[in-house]
Amino acid sequence: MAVRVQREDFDVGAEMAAFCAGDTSVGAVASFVGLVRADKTAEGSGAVSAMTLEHYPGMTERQLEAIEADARERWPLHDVLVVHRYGRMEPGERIVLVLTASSHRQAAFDACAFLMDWLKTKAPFWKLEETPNGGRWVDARESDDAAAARWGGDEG
Amino acid sequence: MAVRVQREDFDVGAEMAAFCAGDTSVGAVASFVGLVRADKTAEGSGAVSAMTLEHYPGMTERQLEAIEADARERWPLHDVLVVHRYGRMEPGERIVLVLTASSHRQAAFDACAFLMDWLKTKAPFWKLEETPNGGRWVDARESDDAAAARWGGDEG
Amino acid sequence: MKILYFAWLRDTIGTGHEDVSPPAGTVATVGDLIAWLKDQSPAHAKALVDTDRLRFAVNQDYAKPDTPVKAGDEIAFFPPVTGG
Amino acid sequence: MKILYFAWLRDTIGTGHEDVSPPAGTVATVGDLIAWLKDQSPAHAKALVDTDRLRFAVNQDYAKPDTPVKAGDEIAFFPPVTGG
Repeated sequence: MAVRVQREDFDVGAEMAAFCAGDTSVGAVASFVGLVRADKTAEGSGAVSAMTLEHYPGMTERQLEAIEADARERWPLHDVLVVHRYGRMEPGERIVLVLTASSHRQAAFDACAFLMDWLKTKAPFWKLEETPNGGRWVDARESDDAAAARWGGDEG
Repeated sequence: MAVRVQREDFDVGAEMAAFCAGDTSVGAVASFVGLVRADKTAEGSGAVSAMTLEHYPGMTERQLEAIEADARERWPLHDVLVVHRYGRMEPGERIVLVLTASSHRQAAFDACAFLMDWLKTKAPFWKLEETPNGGRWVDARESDDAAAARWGGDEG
Repeated sequence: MKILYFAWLRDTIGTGHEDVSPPAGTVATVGDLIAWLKDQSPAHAKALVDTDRLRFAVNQDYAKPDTPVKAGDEIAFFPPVTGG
Repeated sequence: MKILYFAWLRDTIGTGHEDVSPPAGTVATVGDLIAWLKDQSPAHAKALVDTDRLRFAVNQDYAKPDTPVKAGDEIAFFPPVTGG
Protein backbone atom coordinates (compact mmCIF):
# COMPACT_ATOMS: atom_id res chain seq x y z
CA MET A 1 0.00 0.00 0.00
CA ALA A 2 1.71 3.11 -1.17
CA VAL A 3 0.29 6.41 -2.30
CA ARG A 4 2.36 9.57 -2.40
CA VAL A 5 1.44 13.15 -3.27
CA GLN A 6 4.50 15.32 -3.66
CA ARG A 7 5.83 18.49 -5.28
CA GLU A 8 9.18 17.02 -6.35
CA ASP A 9 9.82 14.81 -9.38
CA PHE A 10 10.14 11.03 -9.01
CA ASP A 11 12.75 8.60 -10.39
CA VAL A 12 10.92 5.87 -12.30
CA GLY A 13 13.92 3.53 -12.32
CA ALA A 14 14.49 3.86 -8.58
CA GLU A 15 10.79 3.43 -7.82
CA MET A 16 10.62 0.34 -10.00
CA ALA A 17 13.79 -1.14 -8.53
CA ALA A 18 12.37 -0.82 -5.01
CA PHE A 19 8.93 -2.04 -6.08
CA CYS A 20 8.23 -5.57 -4.80
CA ALA A 21 11.97 -6.27 -4.76
CA GLY A 22 12.70 -9.85 -3.75
CA ASP A 23 9.13 -11.08 -4.26
CA THR A 24 9.69 -13.96 -6.69
CA SER A 25 5.97 -14.62 -7.06
CA VAL A 26 5.63 -11.45 -9.16
CA GLY A 27 5.66 -12.22 -12.88
CA ALA A 28 4.35 -8.95 -14.26
CA VAL A 29 4.88 -5.27 -13.51
CA ALA A 30 2.85 -2.75 -15.48
CA SER A 31 3.50 0.96 -15.25
CA PHE A 32 2.13 4.24 -16.47
CA VAL A 33 3.81 7.63 -16.52
CA GLY A 34 1.79 10.73 -17.39
CA LEU A 35 3.69 13.74 -18.73
CA VAL A 36 2.94 17.40 -19.41
CA ARG A 37 2.26 17.83 -23.13
CA ALA A 38 3.19 21.07 -24.86
CA ASP A 39 0.18 20.73 -27.19
CA LYS A 40 -2.31 19.91 -24.49
CA THR A 41 -4.74 22.76 -24.92
CA ALA A 42 -7.84 21.80 -26.86
CA GLU A 43 -9.23 25.24 -27.58
CA GLY A 44 -6.60 26.45 -30.00
CA SER A 45 -5.35 29.00 -27.50
CA GLY A 46 -1.76 28.19 -28.37
CA ALA A 47 0.91 25.95 -26.97
CA VAL A 48 1.04 25.27 -23.25
CA SER A 49 4.21 26.72 -21.73
CA ALA A 50 3.61 25.18 -18.29
CA MET A 51 0.87 23.99 -16.01
CA THR A 52 0.20 24.14 -12.31
CA LEU A 53 -1.48 21.24 -10.60
CA GLU A 54 -3.52 22.23 -7.59
CA HIS A 55 -4.75 19.60 -5.16
CA TYR A 56 -6.76 19.23 -1.96
CA PRO A 57 -4.26 18.16 0.69
CA GLY A 58 -5.68 15.40 2.82
CA MET A 59 -8.57 14.51 0.56
CA THR A 60 -6.22 13.72 -2.32
CA GLU A 61 -4.30 11.10 -0.33
CA ARG A 62 -7.56 9.76 1.07
CA GLN A 63 -9.09 9.32 -2.39
CA LEU A 64 -5.95 7.77 -3.87
CA GLU A 65 -5.87 5.28 -1.00
CA ALA A 66 -9.53 4.44 -1.60
CA ILE A 67 -8.87 3.91 -5.32
CA GLU A 68 -5.88 1.72 -4.53
CA ALA A 69 -7.91 -0.36 -2.06
CA ASP A 70 -10.55 -0.82 -4.73
CA ALA A 71 -7.97 -2.04 -7.26
CA ARG A 72 -6.65 -4.54 -4.73
CA GLU A 73 -10.15 -5.92 -4.24
CA ARG A 74 -10.65 -6.34 -7.98
CA TRP A 75 -7.31 -7.94 -8.92
CA PRO A 76 -4.78 -10.16 -7.15
CA LEU A 77 -2.04 -7.54 -6.81
CA HIS A 78 1.24 -8.10 -5.03
CA ASP A 79 1.98 -4.41 -4.84
CA VAL A 80 0.72 -1.04 -6.01
CA LEU A 81 2.38 2.37 -6.10
CA VAL A 82 0.77 5.68 -7.03
CA VAL A 83 2.87 8.86 -7.04
CA HIS A 84 1.20 12.10 -8.12
CA ARG A 85 2.86 15.48 -8.22
CA TYR A 86 1.40 18.94 -7.63
CA GLY A 87 2.77 22.42 -8.30
CA ARG A 88 4.18 23.96 -11.48
CA MET A 89 5.50 21.70 -14.25
CA GLU A 90 6.80 22.36 -17.75
CA PRO A 91 6.20 20.28 -20.89
CA GLY A 92 8.03 16.96 -20.74
CA GLU A 93 7.89 16.79 -16.94
CA ARG A 94 6.41 13.72 -15.26
CA ILE A 95 3.07 14.24 -13.46
CA VAL A 96 2.01 10.81 -12.29
CA LEU A 97 3.38 7.29 -11.88
CA VAL A 98 1.33 4.14 -11.36
CA LEU A 99 2.98 0.75 -10.81
CA THR A 100 1.14 -2.55 -10.40
CA ALA A 101 2.59 -6.01 -9.76
CA SER A 102 0.81 -9.32 -10.17
CA SER A 103 1.54 -12.93 -11.00
CA HIS A 104 0.09 -12.50 -14.49
CA ARG A 105 0.20 -9.71 -17.00
CA GLN A 106 -3.54 -9.18 -17.56
CA ALA A 107 -4.17 -8.32 -13.91
CA ALA A 108 -1.20 -5.95 -13.86
CA PHE A 109 -2.31 -4.20 -17.08
CA ASP A 110 -5.97 -3.94 -16.08
CA ALA A 111 -5.24 -2.66 -12.58
CA CYS A 112 -2.85 -0.04 -13.95
CA ALA A 113 -5.41 1.24 -16.48
CA PHE A 114 -8.15 1.17 -13.83
CA LEU A 115 -6.05 3.20 -11.38
CA MET A 116 -5.38 5.85 -14.03
CA ASP A 117 -9.03 6.00 -15.13
CA TRP A 118 -10.31 6.40 -11.58
CA LEU A 119 -7.56 8.76 -10.56
CA LYS A 120 -8.52 10.96 -13.52
CA THR A 121 -12.13 11.20 -12.34
CA LYS A 122 -11.87 10.97 -8.54
CA ALA A 123 -8.57 12.29 -7.24
CA PRO A 124 -8.95 16.01 -6.40
CA PHE A 125 -6.38 17.61 -8.70
CA TRP A 126 -6.98 20.54 -11.03
CA LYS A 127 -4.81 21.69 -13.91
CA LEU A 128 -4.18 25.36 -14.63
CA GLU A 129 -2.52 25.78 -18.03
CA GLU A 130 -0.28 28.72 -18.86
CA THR A 131 -0.95 29.71 -22.47
CA PRO A 132 -0.04 32.76 -24.57
CA ASN A 133 -3.52 34.03 -23.67
CA GLY A 134 -3.04 33.60 -19.93
CA GLY A 135 -3.99 31.00 -17.35
CA ARG A 136 -6.78 28.59 -18.12
CA TRP A 137 -8.37 25.94 -15.91
CA VAL A 138 -8.56 22.68 -17.86
CA ASP A 139 -12.09 21.32 -18.28
CA ALA A 140 -12.84 17.75 -17.29
CA ARG A 141 -13.19 15.48 -20.31
CA GLU A 142 -16.21 13.32 -20.96
CA SER A 143 -13.88 10.68 -22.38
CA ASP A 144 -12.33 10.34 -18.92
CA ASP A 145 -15.74 9.78 -17.36
CA ALA A 146 -16.47 7.15 -20.02
CA ALA A 147 -13.12 5.45 -19.40
CA ALA A 148 -13.82 5.27 -15.67
CA ALA A 149 -17.40 4.09 -16.19
CA ARG A 150 -16.32 0.98 -18.10
CA TRP A 151 -15.01 -0.53 -14.84
CA GLY A 152 -18.46 -0.32 -13.22
CA GLY A 153 -19.25 0.08 -9.53
CA ASP A 154 -18.40 3.78 -9.40
CA GLU A 155 -19.50 4.87 -5.94
CA GLY A 156 -17.97 8.35 -6.19
CA MET B 1 11.63 1.76 -33.94
CA ALA B 2 13.62 -0.26 -31.49
CA VAL B 3 13.70 -3.99 -30.86
CA ARG B 4 16.55 -5.66 -28.99
CA VAL B 5 17.24 -9.32 -28.22
CA GLN B 6 20.04 -9.70 -25.72
CA ARG B 7 21.50 -12.01 -23.09
CA GLU B 8 22.28 -9.28 -20.54
CA ASP B 9 19.82 -7.64 -18.16
CA PHE B 10 18.35 -4.21 -18.95
CA ASP B 11 17.99 -1.10 -16.78
CA VAL B 12 14.35 -0.02 -16.82
CA GLY B 13 15.09 3.45 -15.45
CA ALA B 14 17.80 4.12 -18.03
CA GLU B 15 15.66 2.77 -20.88
CA MET B 16 12.74 4.91 -19.79
CA ALA B 17 14.89 8.02 -19.35
CA ALA B 18 16.19 7.66 -22.92
CA PHE B 19 12.76 6.80 -24.31
CA CYS B 20 11.30 9.65 -26.36
CA ALA B 21 13.36 12.12 -24.32
CA GLY B 22 12.63 15.70 -25.32
CA ASP B 23 9.44 14.88 -27.24
CA THR B 24 6.95 17.17 -25.52
CA SER B 25 4.03 15.81 -27.52
CA VAL B 26 4.16 12.58 -25.49
CA GLY B 27 1.62 12.59 -22.69
CA ALA B 28 1.60 8.91 -21.78
CA VAL B 29 4.22 6.19 -21.42
CA ALA B 30 3.03 2.68 -20.60
CA SER B 31 5.44 -0.09 -19.74
CA PHE B 32 5.48 -3.76 -18.99
CA VAL B 33 8.21 -5.83 -17.36
CA GLY B 34 7.96 -9.63 -17.29
CA LEU B 35 9.90 -11.46 -14.58
CA VAL B 36 10.84 -15.05 -13.82
CA ARG B 37 8.46 -16.44 -11.20
CA ALA B 38 9.64 -19.03 -8.69
CA ASP B 39 6.19 -20.65 -8.70
CA LYS B 40 5.78 -20.71 -12.44
CA THR B 41 5.41 -24.45 -13.02
CA ALA B 42 1.81 -25.52 -13.51
CA GLU B 43 2.21 -29.28 -13.09
CA GLY B 44 3.06 -29.39 -9.39
CA SER B 45 6.59 -30.51 -10.19
CA GLY B 46 7.98 -28.18 -7.54
CA ALA B 47 9.40 -24.69 -7.50
CA VAL B 48 11.31 -23.39 -10.50
CA SER B 49 14.94 -22.74 -9.57
CA ALA B 50 15.80 -21.13 -12.91
CA MET B 51 14.81 -21.08 -16.53
CA THR B 52 16.62 -20.87 -19.83
CA LEU B 53 15.11 -18.93 -22.70
CA GLU B 54 16.07 -20.26 -26.10
CA HIS B 55 15.40 -18.22 -29.21
CA TYR B 56 15.80 -18.33 -32.98
CA PRO B 57 18.43 -15.68 -33.78
CA GLY B 58 17.40 -13.68 -36.81
CA MET B 59 13.77 -14.76 -36.89
CA THR B 60 13.20 -13.44 -33.36
CA GLU B 61 14.28 -9.91 -34.28
CA ARG B 62 12.35 -10.15 -37.54
CA GLN B 63 9.13 -11.16 -35.79
CA LEU B 64 9.49 -8.55 -33.06
CA GLU B 65 9.98 -5.88 -35.71
CA ALA B 66 6.86 -7.09 -37.54
CA ILE B 67 4.84 -6.98 -34.31
CA GLU B 68 6.12 -3.50 -33.56
CA ALA B 69 5.23 -2.30 -37.07
CA ASP B 70 1.75 -3.71 -36.60
CA ALA B 71 1.31 -1.86 -33.31
CA ARG B 72 2.39 1.38 -34.97
CA GLU B 73 -0.25 0.90 -37.66
CA ARG B 74 -2.98 0.35 -35.08
CA TRP B 75 -2.19 3.19 -32.65
CA PRO B 76 -0.65 6.66 -32.96
CA LEU B 77 2.60 5.86 -31.17
CA HIS B 78 5.46 8.29 -30.73
CA ASP B 79 7.90 5.57 -29.80
CA VAL B 80 8.09 1.86 -29.01
CA LEU B 81 10.81 -0.21 -27.35
CA VAL B 82 10.88 -3.99 -26.98
CA VAL B 83 13.80 -5.63 -25.17
CA HIS B 84 13.72 -9.41 -24.72
CA ARG B 85 16.41 -11.48 -23.05
CA TYR B 86 17.54 -15.03 -23.76
CA GLY B 87 19.76 -17.42 -21.79
CA ARG B 88 19.56 -18.60 -18.18
CA MET B 89 17.64 -16.51 -15.63
CA GLU B 90 16.75 -17.04 -11.99
CA PRO B 91 13.48 -16.14 -10.21
CA GLY B 92 13.09 -12.38 -9.88
CA GLU B 93 15.14 -11.63 -12.98
CA ARG B 94 13.67 -9.47 -15.73
CA ILE B 95 12.84 -11.25 -19.01
CA VAL B 96 11.13 -8.66 -21.18
CA LEU B 97 10.49 -4.91 -21.33
CA VAL B 98 7.92 -3.18 -23.51
CA LEU B 99 7.60 0.63 -23.59
CA THR B 100 5.02 2.58 -25.56
CA ALA B 101 4.58 6.34 -25.85
CA SER B 102 1.55 8.19 -27.15
CA SER B 103 -0.27 11.46 -26.71
CA HIS B 104 -3.01 9.75 -24.74
CA ARG B 105 -3.03 6.98 -22.19
CA GLN B 106 -5.46 4.58 -23.84
CA ALA B 107 -3.30 4.18 -26.95
CA ALA B 108 -0.19 3.67 -24.82
CA PHE B 109 -1.92 1.05 -22.62
CA ASP B 110 -3.53 -0.82 -25.50
CA ALA B 111 -0.38 -0.92 -27.62
CA CYS B 112 1.66 -2.18 -24.66
CA ALA B 113 -0.82 -4.99 -23.94
CA PHE B 114 -1.05 -5.84 -27.65
CA LEU B 115 2.73 -6.07 -28.00
CA MET B 116 2.93 -8.45 -25.03
CA ASP B 117 0.03 -10.60 -26.28
CA TRP B 118 1.49 -10.95 -29.76
CA LEU B 119 5.03 -11.38 -28.54
CA LYS B 120 3.78 -14.27 -26.37
CA THR B 121 2.29 -16.06 -29.36
CA LYS B 122 4.57 -15.06 -32.26
CA ALA B 123 8.10 -14.30 -31.11
CA PRO B 124 10.21 -17.48 -31.33
CA PHE B 125 11.29 -17.96 -27.73
CA TRP B 126 11.01 -21.16 -25.71
CA LYS B 127 11.28 -21.58 -21.96
CA LEU B 128 13.07 -24.52 -20.36
CA GLU B 129 12.36 -24.63 -16.62
CA GLU B 130 14.76 -26.17 -14.11
CA THR B 131 12.69 -28.00 -11.48
CA PRO B 132 13.58 -30.51 -8.74
CA ASN B 133 12.51 -33.17 -11.27
CA GLY B 134 14.78 -31.90 -14.04
CA GLY B 135 14.42 -29.66 -17.08
CA ARG B 136 10.97 -29.16 -18.55
CA TRP B 137 9.94 -27.31 -21.70
CA VAL B 138 7.05 -25.00 -20.87
CA ASP B 139 3.87 -25.67 -22.85
CA ALA B 140 2.19 -22.85 -24.72
CA ARG B 141 -0.95 -21.64 -22.93
CA GLU B 142 -4.34 -21.42 -24.58
CA SER B 143 -4.99 -18.27 -22.56
CA ASP B 144 -2.14 -16.60 -24.45
CA ASP B 145 -3.69 -17.55 -27.79
CA ALA B 146 -7.01 -16.15 -26.59
CA ALA B 147 -5.36 -12.94 -25.41
CA ALA B 148 -3.70 -12.46 -28.79
CA ALA B 149 -6.89 -13.33 -30.71
CA ARG B 150 -8.87 -10.50 -29.10
CA TRP B 151 -6.87 -7.98 -31.16
CA GLY B 152 -8.00 -9.61 -34.42
CA GLY B 153 -6.17 -9.67 -37.73
CA ASP B 154 -3.67 -12.33 -36.69
CA GLU B 155 -1.81 -13.16 -39.87
CA GLY B 156 0.81 -15.33 -38.16
CA MET C 1 -18.04 25.18 9.35
CA LYS C 2 -14.78 25.34 7.44
CA ILE C 3 -15.42 25.99 3.75
CA LEU C 4 -12.79 25.32 1.07
CA TYR C 5 -12.80 26.41 -2.59
CA PHE C 6 -10.49 25.05 -5.30
CA ALA C 7 -9.48 25.91 -8.88
CA TRP C 8 -11.77 28.43 -10.64
CA LEU C 9 -14.19 28.51 -7.72
CA ARG C 10 -11.44 29.98 -5.56
CA ASP C 11 -10.56 32.48 -8.29
CA THR C 12 -14.21 33.56 -8.64
CA ILE C 13 -14.95 33.81 -4.92
CA GLY C 14 -11.59 35.41 -4.18
CA THR C 15 -10.57 33.17 -1.29
CA GLY C 16 -9.62 29.51 -0.81
CA HIS C 17 -11.17 29.11 2.60
CA GLU C 18 -13.56 30.77 5.00
CA ASP C 19 -15.20 29.90 8.28
CA VAL C 20 -18.96 30.34 8.30
CA SER C 21 -21.63 29.98 10.95
CA PRO C 22 -25.09 29.94 9.36
CA PRO C 23 -27.91 30.77 11.79
CA ALA C 24 -29.15 27.75 13.72
CA GLY C 25 -31.78 25.79 11.82
CA THR C 26 -31.01 27.16 8.35
CA VAL C 27 -28.38 24.69 7.06
CA ALA C 28 -28.83 20.92 7.49
CA THR C 29 -27.45 19.68 4.15
CA VAL C 30 -24.91 20.57 1.48
CA GLY C 31 -27.79 21.87 -0.61
CA ASP C 32 -28.90 24.17 2.21
CA LEU C 33 -25.31 25.38 2.58
CA ILE C 34 -25.02 26.21 -1.12
CA ALA C 35 -28.26 28.20 -0.99
CA TRP C 36 -27.07 30.09 2.09
CA LEU C 37 -23.58 30.78 0.63
CA LYS C 38 -25.05 32.17 -2.60
CA ASP C 39 -26.68 34.94 -0.53
CA GLN C 40 -23.37 35.98 1.02
CA SER C 41 -21.97 37.91 -1.98
CA PRO C 42 -22.38 38.30 -5.75
CA ALA C 43 -19.10 36.38 -6.18
CA HIS C 44 -20.48 33.45 -4.18
CA ALA C 45 -23.68 33.55 -6.20
CA LYS C 46 -21.72 33.49 -9.46
CA ALA C 47 -19.36 30.68 -8.42
CA LEU C 48 -22.11 28.43 -7.07
CA VAL C 49 -24.87 29.10 -9.61
CA ASP C 50 -24.51 25.91 -11.66
CA THR C 51 -24.46 22.88 -9.37
CA ASP C 52 -23.94 20.57 -12.36
CA ARG C 53 -20.47 22.06 -12.73
CA LEU C 54 -19.74 21.64 -9.02
CA ARG C 55 -18.39 18.79 -6.97
CA PHE C 56 -18.43 18.87 -3.17
CA ALA C 57 -16.91 16.97 -0.31
CA VAL C 58 -17.81 16.78 3.37
CA ASN C 59 -14.89 15.95 5.61
CA GLN C 60 -12.86 14.89 2.53
CA ASP C 61 -15.38 12.41 1.16
CA TYR C 62 -17.45 13.09 -1.96
CA ALA C 63 -20.91 14.31 -1.01
CA LYS C 64 -24.31 14.96 -2.59
CA PRO C 65 -26.76 17.85 -2.17
CA ASP C 66 -28.64 15.90 0.50
CA THR C 67 -25.51 14.97 2.48
CA PRO C 68 -25.93 16.29 6.07
CA VAL C 69 -23.58 18.99 7.36
CA LYS C 70 -23.06 20.29 10.87
CA ALA C 71 -20.91 22.73 12.80
CA GLY C 72 -17.24 21.71 12.73
CA ASP C 73 -17.43 19.98 9.33
CA GLU C 74 -14.95 20.70 6.52
CA ILE C 75 -16.92 21.29 3.35
CA ALA C 76 -15.16 21.74 -0.01
CA PHE C 77 -16.46 23.01 -3.35
CA PHE C 78 -14.56 22.42 -6.58
CA PRO C 79 -14.94 21.71 -10.30
CA PRO C 80 -14.75 18.19 -11.78
CA VAL C 81 -11.20 16.97 -11.28
CA THR C 82 -8.54 17.08 -14.01
CA GLY C 83 -5.45 15.39 -12.61
CA GLY C 84 -3.38 12.52 -13.94
CA MET D 1 18.24 -26.99 -47.46
CA LYS D 2 19.29 -25.84 -44.00
CA ILE D 3 17.02 -27.37 -41.34
CA LEU D 4 16.80 -25.96 -37.80
CA TYR D 5 15.18 -27.53 -34.74
CA PHE D 6 14.38 -25.72 -31.48
CA ALA D 7 13.35 -26.60 -27.91
CA TRP D 8 12.12 -30.18 -27.41
CA LEU D 9 12.33 -30.94 -31.13
CA ARG D 10 16.08 -30.44 -30.95
CA ASP D 11 16.28 -32.61 -27.83
CA THR D 12 14.29 -35.38 -29.50
CA ILE D 13 16.11 -35.30 -32.83
CA GLY D 14 19.48 -34.87 -31.16
CA THR D 15 20.71 -31.94 -33.24
CA GLY D 16 19.80 -28.29 -33.69
CA HIS D 17 20.61 -28.08 -37.40
CA GLU D 18 21.32 -30.27 -40.36
CA ASP D 19 21.78 -29.77 -44.09
CA VAL D 20 19.62 -32.01 -46.21
CA SER D 21 19.31 -32.56 -49.96
CA PRO D 22 16.15 -34.53 -50.72
CA PRO D 23 16.19 -36.22 -54.17
CA ALA D 24 15.03 -33.93 -56.95
CA GLY D 25 11.26 -33.90 -57.36
CA THR D 26 10.37 -35.29 -53.92
CA VAL D 27 10.06 -32.13 -51.81
CA ALA D 28 8.16 -29.08 -53.10
CA THR D 29 6.47 -27.93 -49.87
CA VAL D 30 6.96 -27.89 -46.10
CA GLY D 31 4.53 -30.83 -45.91
CA ASP D 32 6.65 -32.81 -48.37
CA LEU D 33 9.75 -32.00 -46.35
CA ILE D 34 8.15 -33.21 -43.10
CA ALA D 35 7.17 -36.50 -44.76
CA TRP D 36 10.68 -36.95 -46.15
CA LEU D 37 12.39 -36.07 -42.83
CA LYS D 38 10.22 -38.55 -40.88
CA ASP D 39 11.79 -41.33 -42.99
CA GLN D 40 15.32 -40.31 -42.08
CA SER D 41 15.41 -41.77 -38.54
CA PRO D 42 13.11 -42.98 -35.74
CA ALA D 43 13.99 -39.78 -33.81
CA HIS D 44 12.84 -37.63 -36.72
CA ALA D 45 9.66 -39.67 -36.99
CA LYS D 46 8.95 -39.22 -33.28
CA ALA D 47 9.68 -35.48 -33.22
CA LEU D 48 7.62 -34.70 -36.32
CA VAL D 49 4.70 -37.10 -35.81
CA ASP D 50 2.14 -34.57 -34.54
CA THR D 51 2.01 -31.58 -36.88
CA ASP D 52 -0.59 -29.90 -34.62
CA ARG D 53 2.15 -29.48 -32.03
CA LEU D 54 4.60 -28.11 -34.60
CA ARG D 55 5.25 -24.66 -35.92
CA PHE D 56 7.47 -24.05 -38.94
CA ALA D 57 9.19 -21.17 -40.63
CA VAL D 58 10.67 -20.82 -44.10
CA ASN D 59 13.45 -18.25 -44.30
CA GLN D 60 12.41 -16.89 -40.89
CA ASP D 61 8.75 -16.29 -41.73
CA TYR D 62 5.95 -18.44 -40.36
CA ALA D 63 4.90 -21.04 -42.93
CA LYS D 64 2.13 -23.56 -43.57
CA PRO D 65 2.26 -27.16 -44.81
CA ASP D 66 1.67 -25.98 -48.38
CA THR D 67 4.37 -23.27 -48.27
CA PRO D 68 6.87 -23.97 -51.10
CA VAL D 69 10.47 -24.84 -50.24
CA LYS D 70 13.51 -25.08 -52.46
CA ALA D 71 17.24 -25.72 -52.30
CA GLY D 72 19.02 -23.04 -50.26
CA ASP D 73 16.04 -22.28 -48.02
CA GLU D 74 16.33 -22.14 -44.22
CA ILE D 75 13.49 -24.19 -42.75
CA ALA D 76 12.88 -24.30 -39.00
CA PHE D 77 10.71 -26.62 -36.89
CA PHE D 78 9.74 -25.75 -33.35
CA PRO D 79 6.94 -26.00 -30.75
CA PRO D 80 4.44 -23.19 -30.11
CA VAL D 81 6.38 -20.28 -28.63
CA THR D 82 6.51 -19.53 -24.89
CA GLY D 83 8.48 -16.32 -24.48
CA GLY D 84 7.58 -13.09 -22.75
